[in-house]
Parts: sequence; C-alpha cells; structure tokens
Amino acid sequence: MTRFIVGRVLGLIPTLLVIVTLSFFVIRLAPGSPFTTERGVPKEVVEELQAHYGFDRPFQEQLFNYLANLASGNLGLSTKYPQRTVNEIIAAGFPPTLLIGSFALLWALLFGVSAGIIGAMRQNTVFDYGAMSLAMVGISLPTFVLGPLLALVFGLTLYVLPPAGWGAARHVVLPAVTLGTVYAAYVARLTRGGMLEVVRADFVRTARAKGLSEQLIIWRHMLRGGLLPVVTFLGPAIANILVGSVVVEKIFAVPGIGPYFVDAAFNRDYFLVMGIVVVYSAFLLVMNLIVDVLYGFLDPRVRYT
Amino acid sequence: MTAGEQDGPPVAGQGAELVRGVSLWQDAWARLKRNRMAMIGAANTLLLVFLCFLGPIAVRAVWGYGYETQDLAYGARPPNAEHWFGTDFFGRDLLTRVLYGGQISLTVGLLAATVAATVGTLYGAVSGYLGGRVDNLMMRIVDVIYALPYMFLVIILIAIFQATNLVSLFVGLGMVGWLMTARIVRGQILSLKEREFVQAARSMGVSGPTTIVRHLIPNTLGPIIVYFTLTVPSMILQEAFLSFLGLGVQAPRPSLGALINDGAQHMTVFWWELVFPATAMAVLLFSLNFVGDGVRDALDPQMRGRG
Amino acid sequence: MLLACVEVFFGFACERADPRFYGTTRPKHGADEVWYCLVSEPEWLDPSKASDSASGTVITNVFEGLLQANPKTLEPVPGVAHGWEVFDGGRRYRFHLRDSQWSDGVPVTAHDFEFAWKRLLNPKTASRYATFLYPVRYGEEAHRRALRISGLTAQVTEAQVRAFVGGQSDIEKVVMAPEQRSAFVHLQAPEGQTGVEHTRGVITRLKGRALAGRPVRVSMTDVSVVGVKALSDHILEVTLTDPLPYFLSIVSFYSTMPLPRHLFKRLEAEGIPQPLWTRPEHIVSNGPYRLSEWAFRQYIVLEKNPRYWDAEHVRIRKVRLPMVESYNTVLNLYKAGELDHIGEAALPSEFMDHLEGFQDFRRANYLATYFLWVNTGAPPLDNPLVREALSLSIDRESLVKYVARGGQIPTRDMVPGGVGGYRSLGRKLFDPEAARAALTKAGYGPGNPLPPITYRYNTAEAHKQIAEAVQQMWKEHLGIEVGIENQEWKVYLKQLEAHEFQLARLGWIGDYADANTFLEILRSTSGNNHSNWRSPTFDGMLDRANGTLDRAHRLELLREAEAFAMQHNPVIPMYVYTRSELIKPYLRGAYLNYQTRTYFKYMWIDERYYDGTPEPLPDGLPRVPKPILPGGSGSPELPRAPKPILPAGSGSPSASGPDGGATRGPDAGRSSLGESRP
Amino acid sequence: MSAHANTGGAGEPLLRVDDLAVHFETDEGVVKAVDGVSFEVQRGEVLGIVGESGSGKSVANQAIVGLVPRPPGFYPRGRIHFDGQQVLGLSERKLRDIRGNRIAMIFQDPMTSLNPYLKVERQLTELLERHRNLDRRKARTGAIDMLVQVGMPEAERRVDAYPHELSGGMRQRVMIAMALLCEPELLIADEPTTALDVTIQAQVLDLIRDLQARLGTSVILITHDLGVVAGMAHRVAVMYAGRIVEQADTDTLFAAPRHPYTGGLLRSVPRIDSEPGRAIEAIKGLPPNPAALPAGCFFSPRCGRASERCGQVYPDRDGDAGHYVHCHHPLSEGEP
Repeated sequence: MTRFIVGRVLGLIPTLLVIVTLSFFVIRLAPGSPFTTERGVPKEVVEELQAHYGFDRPFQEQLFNYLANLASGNLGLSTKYPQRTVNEIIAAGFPPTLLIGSFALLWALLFGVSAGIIGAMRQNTVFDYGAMSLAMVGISLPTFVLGPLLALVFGLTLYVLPPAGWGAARHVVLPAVTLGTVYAAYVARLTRGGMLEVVRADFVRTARAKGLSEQLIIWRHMLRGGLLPVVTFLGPAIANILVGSVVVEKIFAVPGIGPYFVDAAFNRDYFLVMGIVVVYSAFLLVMNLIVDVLYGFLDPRVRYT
Repeated sequence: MTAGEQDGPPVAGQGAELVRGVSLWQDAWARLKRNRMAMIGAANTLLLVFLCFLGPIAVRAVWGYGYETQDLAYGARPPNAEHWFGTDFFGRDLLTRVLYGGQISLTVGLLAATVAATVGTLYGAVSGYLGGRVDNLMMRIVDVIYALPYMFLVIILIAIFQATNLVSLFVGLGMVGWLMTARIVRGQILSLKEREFVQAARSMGVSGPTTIVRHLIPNTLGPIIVYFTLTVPSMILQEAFLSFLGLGVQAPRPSLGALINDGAQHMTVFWWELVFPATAMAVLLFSLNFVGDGVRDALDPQMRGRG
Repeated sequence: MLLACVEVFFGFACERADPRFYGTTRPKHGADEVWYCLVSEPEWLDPSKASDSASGTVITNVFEGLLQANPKTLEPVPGVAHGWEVFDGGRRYRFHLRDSQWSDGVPVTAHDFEFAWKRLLNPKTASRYATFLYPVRYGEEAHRRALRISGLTAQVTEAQVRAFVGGQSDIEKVVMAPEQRSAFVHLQAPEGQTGVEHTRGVITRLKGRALAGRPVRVSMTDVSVVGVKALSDHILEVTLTDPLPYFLSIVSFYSTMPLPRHLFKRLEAEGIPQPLWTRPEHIVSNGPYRLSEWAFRQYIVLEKNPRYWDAEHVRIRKVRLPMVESYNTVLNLYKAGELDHIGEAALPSEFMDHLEGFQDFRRANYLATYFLWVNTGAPPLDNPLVREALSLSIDRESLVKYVARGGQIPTRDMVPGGVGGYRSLGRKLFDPEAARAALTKAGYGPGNPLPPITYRYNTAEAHKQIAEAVQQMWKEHLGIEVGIENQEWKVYLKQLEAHEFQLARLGWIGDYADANTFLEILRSTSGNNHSNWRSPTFDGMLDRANGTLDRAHRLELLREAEAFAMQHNPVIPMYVYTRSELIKPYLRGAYLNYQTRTYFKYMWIDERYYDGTPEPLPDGLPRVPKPILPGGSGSPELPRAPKPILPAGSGSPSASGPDGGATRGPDAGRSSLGESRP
Repeated sequence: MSAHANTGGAGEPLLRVDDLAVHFETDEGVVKAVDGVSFEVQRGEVLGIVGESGSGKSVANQAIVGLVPRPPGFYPRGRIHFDGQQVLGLSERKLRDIRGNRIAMIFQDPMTSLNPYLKVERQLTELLERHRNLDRRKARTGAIDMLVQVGMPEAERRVDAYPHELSGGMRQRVMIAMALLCEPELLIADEPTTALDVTIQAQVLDLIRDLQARLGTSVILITHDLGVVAGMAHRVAVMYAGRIVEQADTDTLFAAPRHPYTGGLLRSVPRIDSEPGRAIEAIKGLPPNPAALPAGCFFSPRCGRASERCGQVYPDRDGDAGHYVHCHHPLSEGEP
C-alpha cells in the first residue's frame, strides 16, 4: 500500500512535467502579448517589460528557466498584477476556492447520498420520484441561473444572507450551495443507482437472513458498495467543481482562483496561467490518487499494483 | 426491475429470449420501449427538435421576422398577445429566439458529442487494439489532457482559432470531451480483441484498420451510444457555461445558454428573459437525460441506475 | 412579515426599504466611514507605474501631487504646491511647496518630486504613463534612451551630428541641446533588435571618434538631463520643450505625485525589493488617507492620514473599498447596503430605465468617445464616400435611446463638446438620404453590391449590443450586410495594431480636459492611430494649434484640424460616454465629474438622510484650496514673483481657482449641513 | 438450544407450511411463484426440496423467514408455523429475532453471498453481537471456534481475510459457519453446492451432514440435483412451477417415483449403477412462464403421458402423507 502510494506519487512527476511543457507551449501559441493595451505603449516600455520577465530569451531557455524555478517552488511573476508573485496570488486565491469547493462537495455528498439512499430504499414511491425529479432539476439548472436566484431570494428579498462578498462564514453558504447543487444531483442519482445494485445483491440477502436491523444493513453492508460509483465520480467532480467555481466566484465576488482560469488566459498572463495549470493539475492528480486509494479502501478486492 | 432476478421467479424475458433468440439490439429496443419515462423523453425531444428547426422558419414565413429582427422602440416588453414570450432589449421576439436558440443548442450538443464520440472511439480503438507500449503512451496522453484545466484548453483553442464561431465551438468542446469515450472504448477493445472472432479475422489476414472498423467498433457500439446520449445534454450545458464567460455562440445568434445568461443578468428587471429560456432548457435537458437514461438501461443493463 | 416578503418576491424591496431609493437607505457602518466599490484589483499602487482606474482611485486619495483637481470641475487647484509662477512664455514653471509631511512625519520636499518625475521617465520603471512627461525638456530623450553626444561646441550643427551618427544607424530625429553642449539622437533600431541593444552597439562603434574635428563623448541618455529640478526643499522648477497649454492638468494627475525617497533608501538598505514599497506594512504617503489594509482581490481599507496638511477638513475616517467585478453583483451589494457608492463600475444599459427612477441615481458626462476605427487601407473602406455613407447611416439618436440607454450624447465628432472650452464641430448626426447618395456615388448599389465588411468588437455584452444595432441600421438604411465578429481582448488589440480589421470599435478616454487628447491619436505618428489614414497636413495643423498661446485662437485652430480630419472619416464616432452612478442618500460630498476621479476627503455621512428623508439636496460646490502667491518667507533665493499665469487649457484664470469657499450651493442656508466648512 | 434438538420425527413438527402462496406483482401481471405449497419438517429431519430453477423452491423457503421482498411480493394465503408459532405475517422486528438465530440459511453462491467489502470476522461476529449480545472480543473467539468446527484451516488467520482471498470451498465453509454460529433449530440450505467444484461439493455435503448429525439441526436442503438429496435427505419434495408435485421419503422416491416429472429428473441424473450405454435423458422443453401458466397440469405440455384431461384439470393429490403425487397418470412401480 505504502509502496503503491509512493510509486504513484513518483509517477506524477513525469506527468506533471509533460503537462507543464505542453501548456508552456500552448499558451504561447495564442496570439497577443501580455503588454498590449488599448492605449499604445511606447516600444521602449514593452522592451523593458519583456526583458524584466525574460520573454526576450529563446523559447527553450525560457522553458528551462521556468522548470528550474518550478523545481524550487517559484512560479514566477504575474504580468497583470506586477506587484505579486504567482505564488502569492495562488496562495491568496486557493483557500477561498478550496473552502467553497469543499463545502460544495460536502453539501453535494450530504444531500446527494441521503436523497439517493431514500430513493433506492423507497424505490418507485413518491419519495423516490420526488428525490429523483429534484435531482433532474439540479442537473438541468445551470449554476449561473441558480446563483442569481439564490442571491435574489436570500440576499435581496429575505435579507438573511449577504448577496455577495467574502470574509465571514455567512458568505460561504450561497456560493457553496450554488456550486454543490449540480453535484448533489449527480451524487443522488449515482447513490441511488449504486444502492439499487447492492440492494438486491446476494450478500445483502445474507445480511437480512442474519436478522440484522435495516439501518445496520444499510450502514454496514450496503453503503460501501453502493457508494463506489460515487467515489469513482469524485475525481471528475472535484475537477469540475474547481473549474465551475469560475461562475460562482464571479456571481458572489469570491476572491478565489476561479476567475483566473479565464482572466489569466485572456490577459496572456503567462506565468499566472502556468502557475494555475501546475497547481490545478498537481491538485487534481493528487486528488485522483486519493480517490484511488479511497476506492481501494472501500473495496478490498482492488489490488494496489 | 422486478423480483425476477437471482433465483426468484423467472421473468418472461429469460425463457423467451432463448426461444426466440432475440438479438441484443431488438432486445434493447424492446426494453427501451417499455421504459415510459424514456419514451416520453424521446417524444418530447422529437417535438422540440421539430419546433426548434421549423418554428423559426414558420415565424419568418408568417410574420416576416426572425430571431435577429430588431424593433428598438419596442424593447423589453413582457409577454403579450403578439409576442407570447415577450420581447428582449432590442425588441426581438423572445419566442423566436428561444426556438432558434434551441436549434443552436441542439446542434452544438449533437455535433460536439459527435466529434467527441468519433475522436474518442478511434483513439480508444487504436490504443486498445495496438496495446502494449503504444497503448500505454496513448493512455498517458489522455491522463495528461485530463489533468489540464479544461476551461484553459477551450479558451486557448478558441483564441488560436481566432474566432468564436459555431465550428470552433463544437470542435473546442468535442476536443475536450473525447477523453471519457476513449477510455471506455479502449477498455472494451482490450477485452474484445482476445475473443475468437477477432483472432479468426486476424488469422485470416484481415488488416488492422479493417479489423478495428469491421469487427471491434461495432461490438463496442453499445457503450459508445450510451455515452453519446449522455454527452449531448452535458455538451449543451458546457456551451451554456461558455456563454456565461462570453465564449459561446456569438450574437445575434442566440443559444439557449446565451439567452439564459442574458436573462439571469437581467432577471430583476425583465423576468421573462430568464423564465422562458430556462424552462425551455430544462425541458430539453430533462427529455434528453431521460432518453439517455433509458438508452443506458436498455443497452447496458449492468450500468443501470448509474450516473 | 414573511407574507410581505413573499409578496415582493419579484419586487424590488422589502418593507424596510424606501421605494424611492434602490435598496437600503441606512448605512451598515458608522457615520465616519464610506464603502466604495473598486471594479478590480489595483495593478499598482505606485503612482509612477499605475495605469488602471482602480489604482488611480486609491492613489488619488493616498497621495497628493503639486496640484490636485477640483472634484467637480477637475480644474487644477493647489495641492502640495500652494502657488506657482510661469516664465519664458510658458516654458518654465516654478512651483512653491507648502510645509507638509509624509505619513511618517518626514517633510515632503521638492526633491521628492524631482525623484518621482525622474523615476517616471526612467525606462527601467517601465511606466505606461511616462509619455505624460515627454513635454518636459529632454523627458522623451531620457525615456527613449536616445543617443547623447556631449562635449559639443556651440558651432556644431544638426547636419554634422546626422553625418556623425548616420553611418551607424538610421536616425529618427535629432534634438540639439546647446545649453547642455549636447545633441540627442533618436535612433531607429533595425528589425529583430531591441532599441537598447542597438544603441549600445552604436555607442561602441562611435567611441573615440571625433565630431567636427573635436573629441566628443557618446553615451545613452539618462534622466539626469531632464528639465526638472528642486531649487530648494520648497521650490520645484520645471522646464518644458514647448509651451503646453494643459500642463497644469498633467501636474494634477496621479502619475506626477511625489514619492517617499527616504522610504526607498530605507528599503534598499534593509534589502526589501523595491516593488513591495506600496504594501500596507511599508507604504508612506502624503495624501488625505493612508493605506491600512490590502487584501488581494478582496478589499482595500484606507484610513485618514492625521499628518495630511488639510486633515482637519477630512471627515471620513475610514474608506472600505471592496473589489467587485460583476455589475450584477455590484448592484446587489449596493442594494443590500454593502456599498454606499457605485462610481467606477459601468452600470448595464438594460438596468438604466429601471435605475433612473430612483433618487439615488445620478449621471454625468464622461470625457470619452465611443467610435469605430476604420481601416482606410483596403477596399471598399479606402473610399471616403463609403466611409461617409457608413457614418451617416447610423441612427445615433436611436442607438443612444434604445441600446446604450445611459443618456449618452450622440455625436459624429471625435472631440466631445465643451472640453476645455472647445466648441464641438456639431456635424450632422444622421442622414440616410445623403448616405445612400454617397454610396451610389461611390459606385455601389443594387448592381454592384459592396464587398463584405466585418465590424469587429471585443467580447463584451455592451459592445455586442451596439454592434448588433448598427449592423441592423446599415442593413435598413443602406441595404448592406455587414458581418459582426467579436474577439477576445488581447487578440483584438493585436489585430488593431496590425491593421487586421475593417471596422473596429474603441472607446477613447481623454487623459486631460483638452481637445488635444482626442486629436492626438489621429496623428500620423501616433501609435494609437489604428486607421490607415495618415496626414502630414493634419499633423502640421495640430502642431500649429498647440504652439499657439492665445487660448481662443488655439481652440479655433484645433477645431479646424478636427474638421479637416473628420472630412476623411478615419473614425466613425457614435456617442460621448456618460457615467451613471448610484450614491446612497446619506453619502454627501460625492461629486460627479467627467473623469473617474473620486476624492473621499470631500465626502461625509449625513445622519439626517437615514431612512426615508425628505427631498435629497443636491451637493453644492466643494471647498477647494486657493493658490497663494509665493511670499518672501518661502523662497529666500527668489525675488517676489509675478502674478501666476494660468494657462488656457485648464480654464480661465478666474475659474481655475479659489471659488470653493465663495460659492455656495443651493443649500447655502444650512451652513452646518452644506458644503462650506466651518 | 440442545433442548430443541433431535427430538425425533414424532409429535409437533418443527416447521409446518400449509397451503403457502407467494405471488409477485410484475409488469406482465401477477406471477404465482409459489401457489399452494404444504410440507412439514420434523426436528432433526432433513427435507430435500427438488426442482428446476424457477420452480419456486427458493421463494417458498425465503417466505419462511420473511425474506421475500414486499412489494412486489405478497402472500394471498397460507400459514407457516415454526415451533408452534405462526411466523407468516409476524412483525419484521420479531422475524429478525428468528432469522440467523433459530432459522439460518446457506445460499447458493458463497462468492456473492458473502459481503466482499467486509472481513470474515465482521460478518461472523455481527451475528453473535446481534443475537447473543456478546462483545466484539468474545464474538471473535466464538467465530474462530466455529470456523475450526467447520474445518477451516488456519482459522485464526483466515478470520481476518476478505472473502475474495479465500477459495470457493473455504467461502462456503464460512457460510456454513455463519449459519450454524447461533446453533439454529432449522437450517435452510439453498443450493449449497451448486456453485462449487465437484470435489468440494462432496466435502461441503459431508460437512453439513456431519454437523447436522452432531447438532441435531433440522435441515431443508434445496437443490435441483437429485444426486445431492440422495445421500442427505430423509424425505424429498419435488416442486414444479410453484407447486409440490410429489413427496415421499427418499428411498421410496428414488425407488418408485410416481410423477413423470420426477421420473424425468431421475433419468437425467448420471448414476454409477446405470446400465452402460444408456443415454442420460434431459426433459424436453422448458419450464412454463410463471406469468402465463398452462391450463390443467402445468407439466402437461412437456409430459409424454399427457392426455386431454391433463390440459384441462390440475390433478388432485393422490396418496397419503408418506408418499403423494399430483398426477392424472402416475407412473406405476418399476416403470421407467
């Protein structure tokens, strides 16, 4: 197990290296420069800036320098926020995104798993149809509709939660719910499906034949197997929640990393784009690794090789 | 699902199958037909396709205006007898725009999903068929792309293509959406290629590409179709997401996503701009999702209930 | 209560809100605080480097330059300099500084200004606004690192200098500086080489060579030659190349604000990187406020600077500046009382009809023109008649009324009327008949349709709407199909610069209140001129106008220049921008002006305006400082100075100055409440 | 528990099933999975129930402990008495006290019937925790003891294994251990050997037989394989399409089957003593669709002896409790 994890972690490095090189190349393919603005900038200024950021060097040298800096944990300088290092920007933006993302995931799991269990246990009843219709609504409702709606209801009509902003616990609620609802819907469907598969499994019949209580059967015998599809879904879900935070963070003015996915690419803020790609990819790869380990933990039949 | 599985009472199908020797496809069709929600969804989808593709033409023929016809002095009116869904800021008829937007969304969804399915199938099939090191390398590439933030990829793709037209949009979406299909197809091919009929084809000297196209891909069609039907609605949502970021279909063409985004921005002043497109989108996605679920249940009983 | 709220589910206010106002009418903070919205994270809080509007707002309130602007009229009024003198027909200025301190107690001196201005012009600073000081003598030479040839005799001519350098490099221009015994040569670097590399190469090759039989020194120009000098702690002398009518406007702009030299020295000694000097833990400033918190991309908090020379008149003690980018969110926050004032954020046109109905909504003209660049380089747009036809067939009145909706002023001129006393051309806005006639005359019609044209805009909702409407108008009035296409910003700009477009929208925001700022971009040499229309005639007309000291005559010459340019339609103007703002009724002293310049020091919270007040009162005129003539005590080394001459560009002498205290607003009767201070 | 054990064949039977019917509501109508089944199990007795898959034998037995999922299943009629107590319609809570405790079950496929996500220990101890109120430690000791009893090699170690780490035989031993852990009075073994290799089948059957003899547990052995029944059961009931068509003590049934179906089943079993060259015969045709049962005798469409009456009237019971049959044309003794 330990060997498996160490091996996988080491395996991440070449993957990450390829990702970095690839994105370094791709972002430079996009036309435009970080220093153009609608107001003409003197050539001298642009040259000075190019030299400052090292963009006047040959491409291979830039890539090499970047990788060398990366190895020492230095992600370079932002061109859009010239007073900030990319490290600083990401360090400032990642916690809010992570916080909202975690709560969104928590909400998705709590709501989704409960709804899914109810749906599966009371299959083809009003509860089932209710929960699954709700899930379908969740899946079919884009976040940029749900977000403003929630802000309108709770922020501007009932005045119970701030319609936007950041800094206090109450600011987390609406963004997290907005972001998590779609995934709650997916989780509900997956849980229901997984539980339905398990509910008729032989070993659950065995558990019934043992005279165990229904709660114990659900908790001990069904949940693990029933949640496996959900666990498989967690990897992509985490990735999507990270990207999906773009919308939510814009709507609720959360100072997270989300808007950079778009803005940094638009501003041709090369190092910031790279920094985000690196951090995002590394985070995602690690999360996928954790999901794999979790999967193995839940299903002892999976071998670590 | 009835109590028929395991060792309970036998279900009609079990015995009947053996007698009649029903093929996988006929059986799947039969199963699909029995799924009431899926059939309602399918009927609904057909109705929407019909409305979205013919509606704007009919409106232009009868009333002489289209989704792009402005009447600036008649901007942003709530629903009325003349304009059932009201008009938008430019005095354009919202009903026509919703219908046309549905057309665009359906097109983007279908084409992007087709791109994704085609690229994914070919890539997965080649990877699975060749196996070994090549397979390993090709799957590594998939892993790498998978770990890249997909927004970033789409933005860069759109920037490189230097235009946000329909083609680059569904190419962009499709290029990012093929990964899952590639993985699924590869897995299927890996197990299929050891089967007798493939071995037989090989031993008879059938070439690699022919084997893939004639023998392997048709046998993975089930999962491909299942995944395809589930991809269509998700692509429609992705397009909506891009519209929110200003990267979607460009004006004056509306997509449902773009309409909803406009509506969400103005919902406190022009509620109808949100309500109608959002409802249309919900109904469309509902229908497509039910069809997708039904197809999955019908074609791949093992996947039943997933996703 | 719940029922009431459900009732207004789609309404705009709950019971507690006064329906005459948009959202809450009671601040969520104390009476000495303001919450104001910044549209984005400021890029730099360094006056030399900043160029975005968020930075501008913070810097304007945290630092103070020689002059500041009247918050209502934007005319330059005394800041750190309490008075100034003008010599040599407007070529030399002497600013007299008052006794004032940095926020750490160190006195603000003329040396701080000299340091700041030279830093702005230092190419290493890479300031986007360095060009503002190009009019200062040798400012351009220093910034562009011209080749400097020194040790010349008075007899050396420009031709000799050209001959001397000519063999080594192409020459852009030569500036002779006999009083420095120097000549400055702007070189033209060959393709693929940066200017610095090229100049270095030229210097090595010229080293040791003689000019006109005498040895000369060849070097790269640095900021030491620039015409700005601290004559004492209290006197700053500035020499200009040519008289500049709007120079005092530049001096009131944030790029020319002083920098704390002593802090830079200290940071260097402590080994702290210089770019960090604007962090709250380091920054030292001289304005009415000081930076107390800066949460990246979240908010900035300003606190009153007790050492500000006019601190006794600053009433708001704390300014909270949340950064919110989405306008919907901005509106929501304002409505919920999380913001007191929306100033910089562009309110969406769709909301205008709705917002205009509220009493806390205000609108002002903005020093900016919305127009299309026309690429005159390729057919069919190389034909002036086609351009005329396109320009005349846009129904600007409808565009503004139904699409832009912000009360913008439709125009077919480049320069907004009234800027620095400028009388606009007032060209006819809309004439579809004439437009069709022009198109026919150009040879296009049913038989010979116009080749395809594409109208391009950068991706944004507002531009999309304009483009869609204009597209429709051309179709209707000219019967032509114009494609519209959007492009994301960076690609868009690149294509503008490369002339890879046919029609492309842009908004030009005036840097200072003078027609020149709008006409400048049409010069054939301007890097901002994206049309292919280049006219030496026009350049000459502009030069002639700006060399004219008489204000009225100068404006007339400028007007002739504009008329000449607009005849050719290198641009298709659409309207003059407006700025729409929401200001809570209890926030007073927030003035509207034609730039986004917001001064918090004039604001205060009036508790009598909480919760449904009577008719809100219009703000009166701000009380601004008057210039004081430099007296004997302030400048021992100088004789008593003559009466200051105030240049034309910034308004008449009588209007530029001390009317703040004298003029009372409509609320003059309530002295305890009104604008005039105790 | 030993008080109940081995009280012989006389007196009140341990289990009495009377006219039991279990029907299912399906899309295609009501499926009569079990329709009027009656049988008894005496203390210490082994009853074999034989039938093809789908004949209702498993459903009937799952009904005894209330494991038939409801809905879609329901009981239109019937009584089940266990140890004198009517268990059909007993509350779920009371049924749970009986399940695993007084009546235990062994299922067909130990691979799927054991929870793949839990260690063997957990799957055993939870029974003792539930029915014996033991703590986890004591339960573990009990579990290991039982594993030793069922002949699990290295029980101490294997108790911490996951099911997939065990061989098929070992898994079934775990199942048996699980079933016997609470020393039940009745053990329902539902096709306990079907999924196992032939060699292991014998071992497992021997084990069940040994334990049955040692503990005196009553056993219902459900199988489609008459060969399994032969060496184990005291009595045999043959089920077809939801009904018992013949019941007799084992020796009688094997020696003189009366129902043509039983006869067919017997002929399809390979026997060591069968004449060389005699082909094993399969019963032709397929079991009927339970949602659309044929009129008359359900077996008549496949029966070589069927007459016109067989297609019209379901045959009444013929014979006594010792050996009865439902057939219009029963085989006479010695008939093939």
